[in-house]
Amino acid sequence: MTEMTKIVKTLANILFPFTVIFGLYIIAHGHLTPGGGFQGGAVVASGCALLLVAYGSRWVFTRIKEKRLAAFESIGAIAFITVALLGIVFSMMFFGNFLAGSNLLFGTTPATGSTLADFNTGGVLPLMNFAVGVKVIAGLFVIVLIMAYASSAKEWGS
Amino acid sequence: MIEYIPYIAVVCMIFIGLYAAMFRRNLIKMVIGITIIESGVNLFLITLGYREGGVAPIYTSLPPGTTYPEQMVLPVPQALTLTSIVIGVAVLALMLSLVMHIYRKYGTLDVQKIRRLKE
Amino acid sequence: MTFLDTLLQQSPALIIAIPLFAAFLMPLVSRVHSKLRNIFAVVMLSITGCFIGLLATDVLAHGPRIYIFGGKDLTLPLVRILFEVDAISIFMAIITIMLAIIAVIYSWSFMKEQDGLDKYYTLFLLVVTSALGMELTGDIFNFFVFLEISCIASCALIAFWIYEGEALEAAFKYIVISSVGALFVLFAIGIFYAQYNALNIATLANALQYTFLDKIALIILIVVLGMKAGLAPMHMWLPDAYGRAPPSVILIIMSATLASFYGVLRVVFSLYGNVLTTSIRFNFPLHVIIGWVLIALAIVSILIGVIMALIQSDFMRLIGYTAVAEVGYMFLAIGTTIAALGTSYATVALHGGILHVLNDAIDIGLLFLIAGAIYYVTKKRSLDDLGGLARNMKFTTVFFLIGLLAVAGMPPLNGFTSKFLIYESVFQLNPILSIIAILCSILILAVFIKVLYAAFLGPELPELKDVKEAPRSMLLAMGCFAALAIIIGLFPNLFLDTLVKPAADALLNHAQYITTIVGGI
Amino acid sequence: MEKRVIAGALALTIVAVFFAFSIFLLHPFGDPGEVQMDDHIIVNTQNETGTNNGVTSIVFDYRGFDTLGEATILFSAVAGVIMIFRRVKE
Repeated sequence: MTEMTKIVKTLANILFPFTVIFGLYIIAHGHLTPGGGFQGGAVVASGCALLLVAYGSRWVFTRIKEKRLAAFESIGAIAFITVALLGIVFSMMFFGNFLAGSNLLFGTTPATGSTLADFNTGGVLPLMNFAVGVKVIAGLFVIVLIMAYASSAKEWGS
Repeated sequence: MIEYIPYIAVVCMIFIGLYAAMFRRNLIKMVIGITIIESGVNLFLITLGYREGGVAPIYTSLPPGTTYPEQMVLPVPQALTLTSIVIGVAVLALMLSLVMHIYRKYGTLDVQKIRRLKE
Repeated sequence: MTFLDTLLQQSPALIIAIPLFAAFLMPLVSRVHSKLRNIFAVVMLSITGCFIGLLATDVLAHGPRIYIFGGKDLTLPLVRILFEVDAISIFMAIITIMLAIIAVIYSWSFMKEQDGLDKYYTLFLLVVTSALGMELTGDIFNFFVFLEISCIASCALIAFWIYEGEALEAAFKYIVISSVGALFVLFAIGIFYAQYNALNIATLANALQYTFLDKIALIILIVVLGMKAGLAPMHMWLPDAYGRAPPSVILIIMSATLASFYGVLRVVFSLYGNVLTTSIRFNFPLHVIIGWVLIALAIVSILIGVIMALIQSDFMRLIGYTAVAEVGYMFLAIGTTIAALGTSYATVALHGGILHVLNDAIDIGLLFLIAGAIYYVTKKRSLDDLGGLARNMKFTTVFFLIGLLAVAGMPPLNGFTSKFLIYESVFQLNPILSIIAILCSILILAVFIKVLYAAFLGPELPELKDVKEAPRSMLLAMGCFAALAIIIGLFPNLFLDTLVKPAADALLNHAQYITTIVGGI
Repeated sequence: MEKRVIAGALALTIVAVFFAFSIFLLHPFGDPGEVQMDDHIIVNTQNETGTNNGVTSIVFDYRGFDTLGEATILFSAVAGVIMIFRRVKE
């Protein structure tokens, strides 16, 4: 993918931080409002795809390698399964929600019925949301990046 | 009849998609067909979970006067659809990368022309 | 509670979690050192195998075991995912882990010169996880998720040799067929959910009313899972994929295929177990119709597999068609069991069919490994370009003889026992079917004797003069299969009594499967 | 080619007729029939999982294992795409 004009680049520069912040908000508030790790991750990855469209895949490829992104994705997946495995350690069950109602991190139980948003609830759910968010950002971005790079590169593969 | 219209849409989408996946000769169109089938199935799942006049099953700033569970839509189909959408993205990515490779290899997207694996 | 009890209690979750964790860790591990990933894969799969063994001893002794994800007690309504492990699940899990360990040993030298190996091992572990998940799960949506994992990961593995256009084509065919099939499975799950508001297999089986919608769901599930298992007339993807994938990949795709076969068993015997004897129309009970449909499809796939194998010249593709025929034998046994439900020979047929799953994995796996070894040393696929290999590849020739006799059902090897049980029981249902099955088995023998003459005997070709014996790890993998074939052939009762009969009882006793969950509250 | 098209069209038509009949047997839109599982989740989500969002509580807690599978699917797709686009030495 070749790079585009200065107008597109400037607009992408302005829009990119907003997209990322909005995506991170969706990830962080996954246990309170509609959204979650997958949706927020997709939003952030679409912001990265915006950069890819504006600046061209070669420009992005010189700054971040797909190996590093794949490692990030692995780390996200490992974090997710580790939180699930910690359930075995603390509450003797895989995917046990050992933080809910414990009054520790994210441990508050919300009042029944309609409540205001309390960020400090949800047990392990916010942790899993973060892990999945990292994973989805890296995963979707690496897919888009590799496809864009492969369709632009002259001599690629065979 | 009117309350079955979403299901009719589901069946129509599934069959448009099946038609495209079976009879179209272009690989990209086959991929689009599969995506349409997937959208149809997702619509089916979402349709199953709707309750007349229901709100989303989220307690944050619930509209006042909502009685639950009677006025909340069913949450399980939404979770299933979420899973199904991500699966669709993954399948789509893999299929498109295969199509790109096939195009590099054969220089065409026509199913009839790339068939090397005959009986 | 001792430590062993704790491990046992957690083992259904750990059987899935350990290979999954290893798969996630694999990209990081292979950045450390390239040799490490082989050892890592073998060690992780062996640990999984230990847990499966631990679980197997308990399940075979004390009956089904359940594991609830994220919850301690069974509460109604069942909102959480749970695993229900009974004898048939653990039997299939043992086959899967056996195939996986042997395949990873084989790929040690087979894959040494390839690149992209970190992704290869990642996807390898993911296919193993998905097959294990399909076999252990007790939740129908979870089954769908694992079906999709196996579909995506095996598609990517089929395309491993990306510089061959045919491999890409086989992979594309596979992913189109299996993703459309999986979407229809999701549609069937939607139908179940709409009617009974449950996703647990035992709960659904308990509540099943057998309405028109349930009939459609049954048709969809049998068609799709039969297709994934390689049953004719939807078998087209199987020879393509088996003919073009690396042989070590074929072994684990075969384990995913067998997991789909297990899915058919689970759907027919457990999910529809309560209504299986219900009369549907004109006094034809459901089991007679399903049974005869499965028998007809099985006969078609046996015939197609054998006849197409006769005219192939590509070695791996030939074995692929034989694999279709072997799948046909399994479905023939299952069809006989269902059609003649309640008679004494139905149980015999089920024993034969379940033992044949193990034998099919061993025999076809051994033949694929031999074909891979020949490809590794000669870089040739077609039988026309081979000849006189027996001079230089003595061990491989001996293993090929064992595989030949085993797959054709000759005594004293393993294929004989299961095929004999199948012939015996099918004969009591309908003698003609049994005669067709025996004749096709003889034709398989003829096919492989042709291969023996074409590839191993005959004059030595000048360009194959200095081929060497296959590397040691490949010989070790082939030796494992050959030893298993001989052991099962010599002591079939050992396996029949300890593994196969409990598995058959678990399938036939569908009330136990349901009451373990629904009645135990 | 012609035979294949005709056979496919026939199969498609048969399946379409089956589906068209079957959808009218489902419960109508907006009125789900049995709801005991979903109602249990809606009522207990705040106590059991400590979250306000019913859908997230299913995705990550009640059916968290499915989500692990889903993450695995994305992971395997990424691994597959990277593997397919790798540079091959020939």
